[in-house]
Amino acid sequence: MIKKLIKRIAGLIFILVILSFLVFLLMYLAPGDPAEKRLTSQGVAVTKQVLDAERERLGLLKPFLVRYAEWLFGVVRGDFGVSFKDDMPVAPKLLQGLKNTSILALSSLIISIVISFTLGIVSAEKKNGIADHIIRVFSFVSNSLPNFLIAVLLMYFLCIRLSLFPVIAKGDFQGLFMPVISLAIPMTGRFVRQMRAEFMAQLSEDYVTGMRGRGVKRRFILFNVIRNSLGHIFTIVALQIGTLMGGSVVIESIFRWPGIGKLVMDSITARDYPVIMGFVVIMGTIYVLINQLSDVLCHKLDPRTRL
Amino acid sequence: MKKRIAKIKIIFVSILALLLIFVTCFAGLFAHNDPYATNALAIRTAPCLQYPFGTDNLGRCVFARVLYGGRTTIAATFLLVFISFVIGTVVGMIAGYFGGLADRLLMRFADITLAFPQMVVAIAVAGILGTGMTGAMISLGITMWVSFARLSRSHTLSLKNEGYIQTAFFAGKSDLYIIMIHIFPNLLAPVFTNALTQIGTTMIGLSGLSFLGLGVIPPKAEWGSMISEARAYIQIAPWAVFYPALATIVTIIVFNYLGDAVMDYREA
Amino acid sequence: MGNKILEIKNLHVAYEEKEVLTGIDLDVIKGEVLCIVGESGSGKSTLIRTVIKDKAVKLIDGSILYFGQEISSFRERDYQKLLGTEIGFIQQNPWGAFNPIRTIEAQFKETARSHGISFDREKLKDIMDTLGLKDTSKILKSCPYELSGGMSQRIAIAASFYLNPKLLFCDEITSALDVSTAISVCEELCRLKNNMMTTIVMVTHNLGMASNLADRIAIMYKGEVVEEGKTEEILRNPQHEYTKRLLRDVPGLKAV
Amino acid sequence: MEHILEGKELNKRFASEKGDTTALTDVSFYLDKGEVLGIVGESGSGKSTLLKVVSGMITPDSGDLFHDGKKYTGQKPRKTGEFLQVIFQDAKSSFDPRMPMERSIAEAGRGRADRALILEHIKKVGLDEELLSRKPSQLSGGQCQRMSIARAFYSGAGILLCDEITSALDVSSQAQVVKVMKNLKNDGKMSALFVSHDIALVSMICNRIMVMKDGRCVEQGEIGKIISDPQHEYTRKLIESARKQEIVNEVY
Repeated sequence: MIKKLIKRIAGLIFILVILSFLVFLLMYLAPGDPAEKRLTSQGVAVTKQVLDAERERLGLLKPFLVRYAEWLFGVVRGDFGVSFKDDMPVAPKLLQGLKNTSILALSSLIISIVISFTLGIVSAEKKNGIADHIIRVFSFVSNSLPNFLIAVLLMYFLCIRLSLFPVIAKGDFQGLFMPVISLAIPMTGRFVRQMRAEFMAQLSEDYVTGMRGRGVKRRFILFNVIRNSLGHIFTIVALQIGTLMGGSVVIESIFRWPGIGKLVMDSITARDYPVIMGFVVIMGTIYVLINQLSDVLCHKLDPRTRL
Repeated sequence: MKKRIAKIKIIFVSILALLLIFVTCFAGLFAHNDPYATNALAIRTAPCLQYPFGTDNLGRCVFARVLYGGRTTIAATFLLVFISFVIGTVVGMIAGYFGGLADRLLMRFADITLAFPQMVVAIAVAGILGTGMTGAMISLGITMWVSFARLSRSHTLSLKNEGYIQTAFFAGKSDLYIIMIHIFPNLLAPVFTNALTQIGTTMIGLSGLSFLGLGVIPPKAEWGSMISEARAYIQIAPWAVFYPALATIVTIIVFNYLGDAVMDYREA
Repeated sequence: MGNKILEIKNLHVAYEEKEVLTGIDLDVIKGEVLCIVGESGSGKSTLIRTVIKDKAVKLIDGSILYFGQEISSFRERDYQKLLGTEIGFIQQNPWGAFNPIRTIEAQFKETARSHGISFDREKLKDIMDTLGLKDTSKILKSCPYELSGGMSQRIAIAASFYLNPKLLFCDEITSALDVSTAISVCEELCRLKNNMMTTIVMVTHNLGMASNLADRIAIMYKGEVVEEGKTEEILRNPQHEYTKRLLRDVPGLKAV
Repeated sequence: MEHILEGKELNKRFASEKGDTTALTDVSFYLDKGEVLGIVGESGSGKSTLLKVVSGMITPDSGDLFHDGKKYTGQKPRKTGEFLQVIFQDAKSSFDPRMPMERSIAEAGRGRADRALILEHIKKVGLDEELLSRKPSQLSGGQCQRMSIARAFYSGAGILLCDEITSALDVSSQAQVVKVMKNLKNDGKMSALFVSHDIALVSMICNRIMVMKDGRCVEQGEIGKIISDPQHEYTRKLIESARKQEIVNEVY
């Protein structure tokens, strides 16, 4: 067991290194010169001399592998480098952004899970009933809505038409409401579908028939069904974290929420490579860790699944 | 019975889907205005006879832009799904059938790509590549073909254990024959169903990237970027947001429903 | 006769929108072992599922009387109390009786609580002994997925008898087991049946096994009972063509 | 005379989660022309593994296989298919669901196309020519299984390896398959290994049987002798179980 975990973690580190290398390589090959971007944004007249000096200063003239190695060693020590845009260290920026993003992401995740868990059980237990049909239509439609659309439409109706909320989000509850809802709606749609399917699969297992045949009370049967679904539900949630991360980039940009997603969008326009790299590595690490954790949890909850 | 209902559903939604494709493909037949012609005299005009969906803040016809934009979105989605489908199926089939080094390489690569959130990678890659729709497609394609490869690999593995494949071995048939005559036709249906269900997701992804400014390069019409542009003056001209939004929602719903219907049919 | 425990009259039943049982008339007499023999698709399992009111099964017409009382007249809650304590049910899948990933003890307790009785370890131990299950406390602590098929099926039988039902339905309970295990499970089942005065309805495709166990046999074919009667009569003097064919087709030990 | 098929001291181990499991330990057997050898055992006895080893689907760790005295250890199904054919438990999945039966059967012909021969074999297994244009889903399990016997014969291979070929079938379909096997055996053209868990069934078809348990052969010999006088305790148990599943009837 412990041996397996160590093996897994080693594999993860390997995967992270490979991915960061690929992203680094891509940046190296991609068009667009950060030095030039920076100079023009500062209003400096760009001449060959100034440009070269700036490139030298940013370390862009060193060979590719040296740059990557330097960056990698930095990251291991928790140093994500210095922003090309304003010469500030990247790590605190990312951390601050991550904090804000977590507030947003966790709130919408919790709301989604609570709603979809309930709806999923109701829907699966009363299969083909009225409630089931309504829930299915709801989950199908909300699953088909891109979150940027929900955000824009919510903004129009709630902020402009009804003036219930401010257009630009502040860090308070009011400001949190709309971004959270925009993220939660499509996610809830997906969760409901998957959880319903999982509950239905459990309900059609032989042990449910067996318990019914032995006259076990409905609430005990339901308890067993939920207990056995938990493992898969963790996996379902963990896999959605990725979509949530992508979605929060969009939502943060729309609502100007000072999270890591907005940070990375600003950095993309500025060709601020250290920030983009940091973003990819941090998001990747979180995602990978959560999925590993869910695997372990899944194995703990259902020992039949292999680790 | 269930199968019949599912079949009727499929036919119905397929007609809708074909209609959508037809309208956007032959946008010129339906839209009389040039989607790129600006008109300083008709800025932000409300929907009227000449501009059924109104105009945007450059005086361009929203109706024409929605139709032409649909062409961009739908064509890009289909192309991306198709390319991923072809590459993924072939690679997955070969890896699953022959096993060995090719298989291990594929699985390693799949592990790596799937270990990362798709949209995060896509945003980073599209942001770095920054070459319009192609960049957005590449950034989504990097991870998408892997899902096809994994699916067709797992189907190939289970098909390989079927009696008729084993019997074909005993009949002395070549690998190429077994792959082309037995494996490919039998794996096509499930992988194709997966392709159908991917269309909606891909559309959401592509228009999301465009919305962020990582997709098409303006002034090219595309729903996501149209919504993003018009968002700034939504108070004055909400139609410039609503109609592309409506088009996006309808299209995604139709294709998602098609995917669901086909899945129901196969399970019934 | 007043000793009918179950009367099935003109039963028409649909399973997943298809009519599977087309007019079944069958009585179960107190204290007997009735074997319902048929091949796949004959509707024999659907018959049992109708009695336990499985949700996938839909009653179209006819009636089932348990001690003279129509079972469809029971409310769901009352019938749930009846299942287990009055009418028991064991499935083909040996792991089908219990949640595979929870301990057997927890599930025994749930069963007992559902019927408002306390969990009596000694009583269970007696039953398990009869079934050849030695280490009761160890078994109670394990989860079904860790146990073999034969063991799991024995525990399922123990669970049924623990509630002491008057009527026990067994749906192909040995066909997922190895031959030698199947035989001993059958023998233990009979021993328990005699100890506890249970009536058993056993569904099987195996006419050979039925002939060894049954007091009476009912032959099912395409949704109908084509023949029923005392075991010896059916074997010695089959009336229906299908029964004759079935008797001829069962392989017997022969030296070529 | 050379045995048509012979295996000597076959061993096979599988690596699994809980360490190695032994599937076969020192199993030897022989099969003469025109003879049917039954291999009996319960689940996990290694009987199916033995069949896979003999057919070439898996290579034994040690031991040798001979066909007509010639060693063929390590040969893959493409090669072994020239003299032996396997018939699987799941008859339906033995045919490509998308192909009509005739095409599937013709495929086994190793390049030769002889419709008359196909028809002849179809008749021999008691099936109608009209079924050849159908797909496997339109046939019953028993019909499919007889089709696969016909296909095996059409391939020109003289040896059949049957892996629980009736255990997924109903009693009446099983009886038909058994009848076909008996007829073919009486023709004298078929040599076969017949793997089954049902000793009664095996006794109806085979000349000799081999009883397997935990990857070992516990007893081997003439069927009549083994049934009337089993030496090994496990064999005795199997026979006793089978007796208890026989129809108790004086008339039959």
